[in-house]
Amino acid sequence: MPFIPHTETDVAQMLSTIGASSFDALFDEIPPELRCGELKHVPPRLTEMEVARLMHGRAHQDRHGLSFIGAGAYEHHIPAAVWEITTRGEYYSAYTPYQAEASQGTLQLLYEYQSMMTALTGMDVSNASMYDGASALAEAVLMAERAHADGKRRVVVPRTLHPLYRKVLFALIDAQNIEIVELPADADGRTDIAALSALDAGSFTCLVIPQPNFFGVFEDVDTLTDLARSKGAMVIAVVNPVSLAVLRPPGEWGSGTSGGGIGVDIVCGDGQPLGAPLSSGGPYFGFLTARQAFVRQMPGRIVGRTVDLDGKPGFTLTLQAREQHIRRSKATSNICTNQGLLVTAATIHMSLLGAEGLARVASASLNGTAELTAMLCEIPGVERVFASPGFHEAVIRLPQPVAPVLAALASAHGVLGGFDLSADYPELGHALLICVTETKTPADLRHYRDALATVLAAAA
Amino acid sequence: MPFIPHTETDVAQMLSTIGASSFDALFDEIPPELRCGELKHVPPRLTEMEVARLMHGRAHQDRHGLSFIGAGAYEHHIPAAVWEITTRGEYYSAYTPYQAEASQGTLQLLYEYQSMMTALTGMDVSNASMYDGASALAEAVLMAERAHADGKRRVVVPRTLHPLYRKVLFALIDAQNIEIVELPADADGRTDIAALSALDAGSFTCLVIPQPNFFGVFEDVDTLTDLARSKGAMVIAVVNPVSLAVLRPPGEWGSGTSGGGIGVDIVCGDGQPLGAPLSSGGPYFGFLTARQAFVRQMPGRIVGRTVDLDGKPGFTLTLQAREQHIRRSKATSNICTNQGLLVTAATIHMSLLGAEGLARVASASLNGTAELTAMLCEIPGVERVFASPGFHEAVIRLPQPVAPVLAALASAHGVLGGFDLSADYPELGHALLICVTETKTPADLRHYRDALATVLAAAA
Amino acid sequence: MSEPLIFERSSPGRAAHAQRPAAAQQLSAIPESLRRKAAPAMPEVSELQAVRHYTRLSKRNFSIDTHFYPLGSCTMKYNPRACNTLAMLPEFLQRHPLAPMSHSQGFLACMYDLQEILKDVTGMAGVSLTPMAGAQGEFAGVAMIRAYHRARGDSARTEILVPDAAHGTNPATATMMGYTAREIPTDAEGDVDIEALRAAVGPQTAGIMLTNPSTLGVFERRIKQIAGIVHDAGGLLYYDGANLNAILGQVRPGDMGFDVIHMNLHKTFSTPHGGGGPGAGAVGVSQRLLPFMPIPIVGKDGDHFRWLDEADLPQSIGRLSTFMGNAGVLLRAYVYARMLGRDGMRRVAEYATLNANYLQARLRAQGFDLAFPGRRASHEFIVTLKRQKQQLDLTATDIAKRLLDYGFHAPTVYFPLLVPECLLIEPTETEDKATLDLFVDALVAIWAEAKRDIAYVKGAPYTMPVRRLDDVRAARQLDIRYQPAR
Amino acid sequence: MSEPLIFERSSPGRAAHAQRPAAAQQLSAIPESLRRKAAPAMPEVSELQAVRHYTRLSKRNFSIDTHFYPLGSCTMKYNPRACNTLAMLPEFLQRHPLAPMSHSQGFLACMYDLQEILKDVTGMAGVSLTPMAGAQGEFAGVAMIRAYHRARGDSARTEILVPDAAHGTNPATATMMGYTAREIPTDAEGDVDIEALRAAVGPQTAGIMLTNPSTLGVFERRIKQIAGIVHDAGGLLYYDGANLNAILGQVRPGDMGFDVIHMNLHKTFSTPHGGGGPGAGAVGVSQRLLPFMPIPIVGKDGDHFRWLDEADLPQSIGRLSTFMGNAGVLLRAYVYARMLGRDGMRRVAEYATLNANYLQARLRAQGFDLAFPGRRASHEFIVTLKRQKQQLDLTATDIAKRLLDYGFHAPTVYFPLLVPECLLIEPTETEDKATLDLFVDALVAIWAEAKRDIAYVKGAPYTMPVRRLDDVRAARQLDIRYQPAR
Ligand SMILES: Cc1ncc(COP(=O)(O)O)c(C=O)c1O
Ligand SMILES: Cc1ncc(COP(=O)(O)O)c(C=O)c1O
Repeated sequence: MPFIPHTETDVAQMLSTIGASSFDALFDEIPPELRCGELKHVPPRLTEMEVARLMHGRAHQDRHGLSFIGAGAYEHHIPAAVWEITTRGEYYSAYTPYQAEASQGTLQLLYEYQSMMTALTGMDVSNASMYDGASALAEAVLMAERAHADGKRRVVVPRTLHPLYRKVLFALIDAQNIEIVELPADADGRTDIAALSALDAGSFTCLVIPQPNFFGVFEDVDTLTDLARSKGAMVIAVVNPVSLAVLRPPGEWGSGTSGGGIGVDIVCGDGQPLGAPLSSGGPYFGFLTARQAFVRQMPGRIVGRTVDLDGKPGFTLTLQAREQHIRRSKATSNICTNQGLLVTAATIHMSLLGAEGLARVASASLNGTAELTAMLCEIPGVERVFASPGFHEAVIRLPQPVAPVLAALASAHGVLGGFDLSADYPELGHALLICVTETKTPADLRHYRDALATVLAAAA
Repeated sequence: MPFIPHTETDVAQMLSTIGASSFDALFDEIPPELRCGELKHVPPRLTEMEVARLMHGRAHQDRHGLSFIGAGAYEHHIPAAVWEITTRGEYYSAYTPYQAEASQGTLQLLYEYQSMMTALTGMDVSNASMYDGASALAEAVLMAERAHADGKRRVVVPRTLHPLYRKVLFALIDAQNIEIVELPADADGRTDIAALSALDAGSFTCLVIPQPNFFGVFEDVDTLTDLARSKGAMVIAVVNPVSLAVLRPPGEWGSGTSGGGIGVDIVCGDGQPLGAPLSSGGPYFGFLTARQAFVRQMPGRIVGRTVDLDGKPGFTLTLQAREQHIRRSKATSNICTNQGLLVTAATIHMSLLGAEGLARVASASLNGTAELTAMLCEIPGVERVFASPGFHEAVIRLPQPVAPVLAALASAHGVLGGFDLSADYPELGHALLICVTETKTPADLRHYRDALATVLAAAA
Repeated sequence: MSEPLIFERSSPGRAAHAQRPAAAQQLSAIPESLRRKAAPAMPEVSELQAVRHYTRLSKRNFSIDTHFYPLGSCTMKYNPRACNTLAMLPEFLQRHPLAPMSHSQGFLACMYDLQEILKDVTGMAGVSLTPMAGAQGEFAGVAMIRAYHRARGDSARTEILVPDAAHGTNPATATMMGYTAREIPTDAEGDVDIEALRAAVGPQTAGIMLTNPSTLGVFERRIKQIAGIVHDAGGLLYYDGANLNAILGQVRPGDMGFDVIHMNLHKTFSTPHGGGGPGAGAVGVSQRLLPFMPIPIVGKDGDHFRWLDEADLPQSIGRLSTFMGNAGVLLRAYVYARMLGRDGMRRVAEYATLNANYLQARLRAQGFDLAFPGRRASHEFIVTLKRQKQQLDLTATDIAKRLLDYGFHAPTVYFPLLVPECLLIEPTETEDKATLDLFVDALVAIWAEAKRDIAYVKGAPYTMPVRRLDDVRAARQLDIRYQPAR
Repeated sequence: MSEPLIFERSSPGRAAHAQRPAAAQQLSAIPESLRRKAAPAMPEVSELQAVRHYTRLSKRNFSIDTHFYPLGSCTMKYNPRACNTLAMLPEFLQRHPLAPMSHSQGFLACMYDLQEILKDVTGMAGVSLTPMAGAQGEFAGVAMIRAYHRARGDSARTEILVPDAAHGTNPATATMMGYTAREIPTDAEGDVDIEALRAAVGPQTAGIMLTNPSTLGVFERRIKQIAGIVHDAGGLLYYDGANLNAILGQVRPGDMGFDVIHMNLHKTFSTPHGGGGPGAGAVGVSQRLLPFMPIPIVGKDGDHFRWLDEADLPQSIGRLSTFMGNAGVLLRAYVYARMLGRDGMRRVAEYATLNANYLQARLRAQGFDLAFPGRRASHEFIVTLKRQKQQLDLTATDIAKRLLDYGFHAPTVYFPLLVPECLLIEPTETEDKATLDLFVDALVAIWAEAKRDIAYVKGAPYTMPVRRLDDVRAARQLDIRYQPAR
């Protein structure tokens, strides 16, 4: 009886206190015809040793190669301390801090997290996390729709935004009658400014700006922000938090000349690069920050600092009237459980790296990607697709279809060569999105170059 | 500057408070000619990411095969909880509990450990650990010499004791003028009773009895104990703690008819099977328990329960007058730092397994070894060396020299086939010590059998 | 002792040097205009400072690993450590979500197996693991209901029925899906008011969201009748699986007539709550909703596992997360499910129910009032302090705060909304009898304290890092980020 | 709240079921006469009970990760978490000590590299990593001194000289090696009394055991002279490396004239103290002691690493542990050494010394008496409370206990033995200035408290799980294991 502490004597005593004759009696309010028999497809139990063996074997099957895949999930070094502390029982096995006095650890940490995220993004307020980057974007759009009184329920999304984010956005806002307008990319891999200019003022609620965008290219965020504002729309930035250590934060985008002050309205993104292992795609966390004015439109938990009966400072969940457990059908979102443990990791991660550490990670990734791009483009037939610099991703074009090349790289050279763009962006041809982070050495880059040269030569 | 928190401002302020002009001034009492220059053979620093990569690579080189090596270190399942809790900072990074009030966690745990070890071994008192099994044996012998007033400074050690324990024993007691007499093994792989009978009464201080012995064979502990007692010698048992869940504990050995009551005087052994990973041989821990009468001869720390100023129970180090920091040159041992963290793991491990769990581990190991022995002996030319049952080790004889067979098993089949006995016990021929624990499945045993059959056939 | 903010331990130029790349920043590739001018105001601390700070903060938390935590509706049971260790094997942590199938068979096998187990446990025809928490599972479920009606060209259905006892996420989800949430009252025994339900259903009914056992801690006995009423009206039945722990291996939502269900794997399958999350809200569906499941799902071709996506499920409600949800949480749930095994599932419900009924019986014997005294408890039950409130001004909050001093986390308070001064108590199957007895003793002691000196109880807690906090001030004088004193 | 013993949570038949083999015992292979009749009295608890109990116990400890811990002579510095994580990689944990060389090259490479680093750091010709703690390193060192004299046929040497300030392990080790330990007094400045030394040496002198900087916290300035005196008498110099942190990369024992040294890797190389251990007491030797080193050692043939044993070192003092000492601790030390690197070594000594001298200066300024006011502190220093004792009856113990209430672990007290009411304070390099300042504030505050109300201070601690414990009773009414009430 794994995880059951009861002895036979306990059970007998307890049933007798209850006045029940057996376990079955405890279920006597359930219509007997509904009771199920044995669960035939659930295998018999394994001991921890047996399941460990099984899982070690499964893990071993997935031994990864040298990976140059990014596309929204990035391999960064995570200090050992991060998860050794994060998995302490007191963080790992606690619930949402409803009883503030018994949860000051989690609450203070969340307050620190909110402070770090507002500093990184240049905004005023942060919540305590959303599920992931894509769902955070959807919540940001819904938030903008709520905030934008005279909204047209129309959101403008560039094609340079991560295709999976676009899919998630659609799935999550579809039921709310919000139209999604897609802006094309220009030849530099940037959002086409002309297409945005062509939209009528007042015809859309908000503009989404990814920075860097899915291609790793820097958008002209100032112009985009100004343009959107001039048309009466709100601006939502989708950013990589590590990049914010070196890039001008969304809170400072735009010239402010079109009114509404400098900076965007809402910032969101995926917190994965801040201490979450790749882990097959999750758990990560979405972050969401905004201007002060929108704090009551925020979804999710928010922690505030207050005082106790003795006037001593302490932390507590606040502005709960926005949330489902109070406001129910009128809540800002249905979100309840969030990604707290990942935020714990991120907060420790950011404390250990500091602004300078994050900036160095960003810098190493930026320069590594540039280097790899240059190296791969030495191979005949391989070319860079966009002239502009990439953040830690860049797009190259191969002389052959991408899929078989990637398969050969993986099987023969242990190289996971990147993300095949041809399905999502057929217009780019045999395009491949490659990614380098600070985890890659010059020898790794050379290994990739040599492997790609070999594979292309063999196929040619 | 890894792990240094000082800012430049801090340094300047601190030097000024000290009244020193520079770091160098802090070392001005060191004769300048002694100051060393750069450490040329220490490589430049690596970041944590870099050293992680290095160590992952090194670890990968050592990927182990399916191991059937025992010989004093056993692969057992260790519950995940054991090391997740043991490495909590509060256990991991604390010192010896000198300030009892701030170390009640460690102290209570040690008290619980002492209670469990006395229960397992059937003795009255336990210390809080020695370095490892072999050094614990040496300390046990020294303890016996101290306790045995009219001692001849002569210890009788059977050849069935682990050869490495015998070497360590020699190295650690050599300087104290204690003679070591070796007792041969009989044809069953047991200590030769006749040889012990032949020793004169009063001619030796103590007899060491391993149970099970190095060959995995059960010694006739009752006869040995009675014989030693009848000759006026003390008895030291060297045991595998897991085996004690199913074997009669040393506290009950002997008939008691030769005086001195039932049971041995001192029990020691290696605690590795209680939650310590194999880890290339350490850290493990030695355990040491004894009869009440010898408590003041014990080396090492002992924790006692007492009360505080309010009469509330609490725990503290006790009987410290035995120890080097008080008694100095007259201490029972020079041991200071012990293996506390491993004892932490062992205590949690024993709590999770309980007596029944340990007994099942022992039973599975016992039966697995018997099964493997039988399977391997189906191979022509392979035979069992001793008729008697083995604990989780057994000796088989190969038709060919052992070393090349082991090498072939490892390289071609990923099987680490056991411990080659031919150097330590040339009299046994091409003998191999094999070991099975609860971690091995029937398929593993078959894999070994098939591999061995293949290797032997190829060489024949 | 209070713990300063990490920002207050910061000094300019300090760092955890081993943690950052050795190479200094080289940012010439970034256009000047895009570069950040001033570094963000992040803490600058040493490794020891960070480790000590966050280790110390952790000590200011209650958790399962340290305290009994009978938080109703939350299933705070033991989170086996092996689940964590095995989900965090280096290969699993390093696996990129977009890694090729050739490098993913181990992970996919686990996901496939988990889908199969959950199908069996819920009695549903298909399972998708992708929703990231219960609320997203609800979203997926209601989205499938919507997709189903739309696929049949039925666009008149604009309402989702929700019992008044329902969790807040239910009506909130209905809203997010563009539906109007319509409340159905509960009868005196804690069941759905059948007449009210009959009156409410109609061609506008898209479906009903039910928890069974409900958040009132009782099993809805007329579930088959309810299913009939809703189905007859053309609506579908949604099962909020937050309380699945109560019936695991005993009765299956599929057999009760539900069309779609979400599970809170972070409750029933014991993945950690992590101080707020992550969770995993897998959804299960009956045959007719199969085409609409959220993607990705894991399929099996012979021995080979692969993702099923838009191409395989063109009618899917789509993708709810960038990749495939909280994969690492799913691995933990999988390990847990394998360790429980077939019989273990059943025992979870048995012992969770035993513990709840035992606590209920003991508290009743001590004079506490039950919200539904005539009913069996499911895995949880409700005590109402209405009487204590009237007589002594002893509120649910007071008891909750004072319990902390006794070393127990508080039960859920003031939920469900329809029971005044309620404590929703869920002990879970992993707690032993001695702990439950001590908990009863504590409640009895607090009640006695209140009779002697209510002010004292209202001053609780006394032994926490802080005393009772001023929530009103927190909302009025909003201080939600650190701003260095200027 | 107190935490019961794990035995008091036990109930017959309870178990952590997932943790034990599924198969019941089958013991027919064991002769009846050898089988255990009654199961040992071990706790029977569930997994949650064990996890909760030991997690709760952990919270009753001070540690580096939670508190400043200025325990003199113990070098309680930050233990980098990466050292633990990397030493616990599955492959390292699974490697059997007797695994073939072909399966050991990674591990052996680490050990070889570590030997090389330690040789450089100490200035010695050879290093053996096998001793399991400082005291065993001392044992190995003195055993080599003995082996050396014996190998030269010199059996007249029966004494080991030990300064009176020495750590207890030094004389205890001499005894274990069959030597008589002879004490050498310390002069008023904290140095060895040279005249006394001269008078003590002779043909009976096997060697001298020295710590430098000594346990008095000062650097022995006439070390070269001492080396000369001892060497001239035919004795060897043993360096107790417990204080190596003070001089890392600044001055090397080999250059000072020492013949043999042990290092406490669990101090200088920051492996954890683990609440008592494990440690690692690697030894380094000069050229002439090379043949006597304890085995095994790691050698390198071309690119291949292998064990060196009796066959390679026939004169070795032998084997001190079953396998090769505390291998996992050595891996941690190796990772740490690589993260420090060449310059980091030097900085350890610089900042450890800076912190100690700063604390010393600040305490002196606050009116505390230093044991050696004329000296630089090394990485540690001594405050004597002789005056406070006389004037206020304030003892070192009182200050130690009261400091706990202020959130600081106490310094080492009553060691070294020759300074009355001493506090041996070692802050280490990993603590920040603000922490040191708070520590000064606490000492000042306690002194002030003692002036106001000495009884109050003597009642300390007040905020720990227990108040001051009765050590006398612990020894007199020995209770060292749980015995269930009968
Ligand atoms: C009854 C009920 N339904 C739904 C939910 C929402 O689940 P989640 O928090 O995982 O989003 C909860 C969670 O507390 C719940 O108790
Ligand atoms: C000066 C000195 N020498 C030797 C030792 C003994 O080292 P260990 O405890 O590792 O055996 C110590 C440990 O405290 C010490 O401080």
